[in-house]
Amino acid sequence: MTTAADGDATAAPPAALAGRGLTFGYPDTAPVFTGLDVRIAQGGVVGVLGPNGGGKTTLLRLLSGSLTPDAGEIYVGGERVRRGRRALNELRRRVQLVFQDPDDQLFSASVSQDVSFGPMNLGLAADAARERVAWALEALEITELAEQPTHLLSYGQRKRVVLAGALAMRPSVLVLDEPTAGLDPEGVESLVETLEGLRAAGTTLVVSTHDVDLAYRWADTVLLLNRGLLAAGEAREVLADPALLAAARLRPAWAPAAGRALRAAGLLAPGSPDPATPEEAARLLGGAEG
Amino acid sequence: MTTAADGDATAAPPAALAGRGLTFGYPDTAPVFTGLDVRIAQGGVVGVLGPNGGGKTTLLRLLSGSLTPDAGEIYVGGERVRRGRRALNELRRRVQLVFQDPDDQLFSASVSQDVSFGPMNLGLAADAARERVAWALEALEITELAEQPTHLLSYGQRKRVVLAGALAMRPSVLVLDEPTAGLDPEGVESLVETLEGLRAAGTTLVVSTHDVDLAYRWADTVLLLNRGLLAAGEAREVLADPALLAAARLRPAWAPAAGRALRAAGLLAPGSPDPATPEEAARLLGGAEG
Amino acid sequence: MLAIDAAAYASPWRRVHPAVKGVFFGGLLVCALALPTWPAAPLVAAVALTAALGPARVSPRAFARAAWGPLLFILTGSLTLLVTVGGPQGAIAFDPDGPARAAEIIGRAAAAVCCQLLFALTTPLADLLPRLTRIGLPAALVETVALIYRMLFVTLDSAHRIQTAQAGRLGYSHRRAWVRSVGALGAALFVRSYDRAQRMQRGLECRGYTGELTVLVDELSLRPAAVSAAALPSVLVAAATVSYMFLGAGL
Amino acid sequence: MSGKPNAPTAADAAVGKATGGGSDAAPGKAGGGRRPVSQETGHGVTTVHEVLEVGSPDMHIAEGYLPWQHAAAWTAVAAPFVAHGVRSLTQAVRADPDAKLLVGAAGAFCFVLSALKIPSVSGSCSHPTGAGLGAVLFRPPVMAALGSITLLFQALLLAHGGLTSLGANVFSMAVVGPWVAYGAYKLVRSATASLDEQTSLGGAVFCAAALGSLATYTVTSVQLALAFPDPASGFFGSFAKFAGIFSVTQIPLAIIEGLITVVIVRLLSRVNPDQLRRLGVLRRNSAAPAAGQATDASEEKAG
Ligand SMILES: Nc1ncnc2c1ncn2[C@@H]1O[C@H](COP(=O)(O)OP(=O)(O)OP(=O)(O)O)[C@@H](O)[C@H]1O
Ligand SMILES: Nc1ncnc2c1ncn2[C@@H]1O[C@H](COP(=O)(O)OP(=O)(O)OP(=O)(O)O)[C@@H](O)[C@H]1O
Ligand SMILES: [Mg+2]
Ligand SMILES: [Mg+2]
Repeated sequence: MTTAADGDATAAPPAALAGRGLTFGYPDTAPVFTGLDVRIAQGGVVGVLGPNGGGKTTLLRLLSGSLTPDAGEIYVGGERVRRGRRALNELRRRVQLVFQDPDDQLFSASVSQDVSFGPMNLGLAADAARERVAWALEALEITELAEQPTHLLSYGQRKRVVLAGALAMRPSVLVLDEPTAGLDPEGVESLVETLEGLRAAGTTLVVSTHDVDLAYRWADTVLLLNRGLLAAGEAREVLADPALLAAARLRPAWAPAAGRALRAAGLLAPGSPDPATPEEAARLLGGAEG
Repeated sequence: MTTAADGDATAAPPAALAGRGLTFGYPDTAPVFTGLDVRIAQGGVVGVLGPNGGGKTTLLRLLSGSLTPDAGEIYVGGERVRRGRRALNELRRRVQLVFQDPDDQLFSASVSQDVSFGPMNLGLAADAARERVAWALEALEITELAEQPTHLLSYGQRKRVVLAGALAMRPSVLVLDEPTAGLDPEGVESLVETLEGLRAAGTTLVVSTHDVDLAYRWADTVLLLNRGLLAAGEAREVLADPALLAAARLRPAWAPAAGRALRAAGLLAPGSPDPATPEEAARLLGGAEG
Repeated sequence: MLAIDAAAYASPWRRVHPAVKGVFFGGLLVCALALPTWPAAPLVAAVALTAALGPARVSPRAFARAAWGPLLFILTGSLTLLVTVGGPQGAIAFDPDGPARAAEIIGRAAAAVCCQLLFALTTPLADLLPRLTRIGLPAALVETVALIYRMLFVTLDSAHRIQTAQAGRLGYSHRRAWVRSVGALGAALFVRSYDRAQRMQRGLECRGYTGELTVLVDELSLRPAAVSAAALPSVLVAAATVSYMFLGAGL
Repeated sequence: MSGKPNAPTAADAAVGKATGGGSDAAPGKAGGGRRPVSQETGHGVTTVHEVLEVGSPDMHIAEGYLPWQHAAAWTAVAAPFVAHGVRSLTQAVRADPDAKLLVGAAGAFCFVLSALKIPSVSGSCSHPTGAGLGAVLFRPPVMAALGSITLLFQALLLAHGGLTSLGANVFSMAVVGPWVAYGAYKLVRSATASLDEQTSLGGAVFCAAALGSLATYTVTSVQLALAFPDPASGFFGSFAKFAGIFSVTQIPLAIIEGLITVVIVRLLSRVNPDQLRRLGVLRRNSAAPAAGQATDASEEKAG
């Protein structure tokens, strides 16, 4: 179990990203976090869950340098991020935040131009930038959209372009705010598959979502927020704990309930994992009934 | 089972809302619908489901008079809507559409002023309009927001204000485009409860959503769209049919799978309904294990 | 989103009729401008600040933050009064009368800024704008202004988010990138504004929009007694100033 | 404040191209281009690049700064322009109810545009006047109305400028600025009619925005000089003083505003050429090359 911000960089491999003692409040409001400790391990998928106004977006923005904490420190790959513009820009380069609404992040005329925005700001030569763009479009499987004007794309396509724009910065951590919101189940599936590809290539993913079932089957660890950290740990442990979920005003995932029912019916071996999807549960049931 | 647009107004009570032979395409694109027939029965909750780009928003806009079909007719309460401004305005009054993005429909900085817009357009006297506003705010449980400025409200609150604005027109049909998108489970629950109150008062609800589980437990009937009508019928029948769902690029709901597993385990009587929520499934399981 | 605006909605004086606040702060403003700066300006500032920090419970921090911008302008602008150019003493020389002149202008402007700010900090525009028809402005104009006020926050919100996204991709890390980013931001905002207008058009049509944005404006009772009471402080300030002048002249 | 802190040169006009997938625009090469240009502002939402720097120094004449006679006189001078603008606005709105929401959107756009931060000399920030872009897109009479509304909101929401000094600010920022910008735009446009559309448009827009911005601040200096003439050298000495303090620091700003406006208009001519044609900014017959490309792409997608 990942403990929240053990901060002990010598014992374990350094966290990909960590926050220690983070305190933050928007002007003229009560602080959202006081003394929050979080630790994002290298190479996994971290789900961030919590109710509306629980601070998911705020935490993601703090971790990616888009908000500056009132107190506390951010660590990237074990190094403390110093104050000042240069260190902040380095943090932003290594930790890329992708917002929920793609329209907030598409501001160029064409897809390839938009994806090149980050690499150009890094000061890359034209050739290197072009290469990055091609690579990022390839990774998101949208190479054929390169010359399209951004405003003619569908919502799902625009989400991918924005992701490509972030990926073109070659971040070590990709922070995604509700990437699956507004996508149909098939769109979610294909996005998750693509993101799995990035994870396999070594990128750490931090993903906020309202979808407990998605977090349950996809995330390795989760952070449960409700204006403060309620829990951090293995997704299958945290999201199966009704008391924790109630505190975060979330509903439990279906998968553990279905898994228990299937085990009770003897259709699933006692030690085996819960079904990931309703289809899988139906398949297990079908074997019994068919 | 509600058949799609039987159009036979003499046999059954007239449909609250119906479309016959609807054909519509956006300029310069292939038509989204050709000859679509739909029928919305009086007094129920109708779920509209389908993949991204499946035409949910388009259908809702056609039915509420916000788009004019290229061919075909709309019927409200059994009467055909004639061409022309006056008939269109009457349709819009009786069928209120609430958009997904509340900022598309909130034009005033004051909540009570905004809600009064519709009643004023109806030509009501100030007192009657004031009464309507108070009643609509009450029904949405946001009376205490009446004097708040719109731009300081949360997303969920703004959604409620728009709903109150639509309700203040006293429509017979309320058409909601993804009303639960972006809300946390508790927010969804409380919105559903509020909408149930409206349904109990006689309003017909047409609700588009990506959430199959929500439609399964809440909607009476569903329309399955994928650039055309795939199916229309009882929610529990249509959404338990894997072939139909696959055609609509949706995933099955969890509830029927869990219900079958519970029945297989003998924890649920054969004829009884599926559990509506994971909590309920867990409770049924808990009885067995505890 | 905007500090002054947010403070106005939280003000305990929010339910006071805008006309009453207008008479109160407007009267003081006229005193500050039209009467001799000494002693009118300090009197005006004292009365306005007492009212604001007392019964109107304006947060001193919010006030100070808002006052900082105009005060900076006033101070830098007044620096020029300390020197004289092209006179007999040479190209640039200290003006012995300068400090007195600068002090007078700073005093007058600071008092005036107090009145303006305190009005803004206690009067939400959502309450003020719809009432502007009462003073004879055309309804079409008032509706448009109120619409701009609402859309401004939506656009501002977009601007915030787009700019945050650009900063995340290092769009403001050096001057050239900055120019490019602000340009892209401006273009994106223009496109979105038009798009928003079209979508709002559709959204409002569903609510019966036919060109008029008529809404029900809450009646706030405007009692003549309240207006007279609001005018009283400025009358007193004026009286005090005039008597001070006469006494000063007499002595 | 260093002597010439990497004042943008004509070479920087290439930023327009830089968005185009990038020929030579490696930013690191731009001399001192990496010099920090923002301040870590300690207030407000604690991001580095807030759109709005609340309380930043600005060029709006503050409440009570002008003697009341001057304030009244400038209000009288500005009134006919504003009345004319408001009349054309309300007429447009009455003729076409759909126009109301467009005007609302345009007004909100003007306000937000003038609240954007742009890099200024000495590492501080300033705001664009928006006069140039507004005049090119919406024409000066409409800008007189929209600009006045923007200034009213700035006074009440941001404490930029005052209510009694509104007339003076309207005259400089919503009347003279847009008219000078529009004149410059028309002049350069007709002088470069033989050049290709993008070059002509870019040059005209740059001159419009830069001169509009400069004119605005020059008028502000004139207004202040008239109010506070120098004891020795009268109006001219005073004008020199105010221009020295305000107008000269505005020259780099005017250039930057010009460059930004070029970027905006170029992007718009690619993303939204139809809108620009409707507004009369792009010539009807000559589609911008990139616009043609966009149209091709859309046809491709539709087909
Ligand atoms: N720009 C802002 N200014 C002031 N308060 C804000 C701002 N953004 C968020 N907040 C407040 O901070 C708290 C945390 O908000 P945040 O957006 O981080 O929540 P969230 O978990 O992302 O919610 P959601 O599920 O709705 O996206 C909320 O109380 C919210 O009202
Ligand atoms: N304004 C428009 N102009 C042109 N085409 C449009 C427009 N709006 C929608 N479409 C197209 O019409 C089809 C149906 O879109 P619609 O928005 O109705 O789908 P939807 O089911 O609501 O999708 P989503 O789940 O993403 O909301 C899509 O192919 C879409 O690209
Ligand atoms: Mg969020
Ligand atoms: Mg839709």
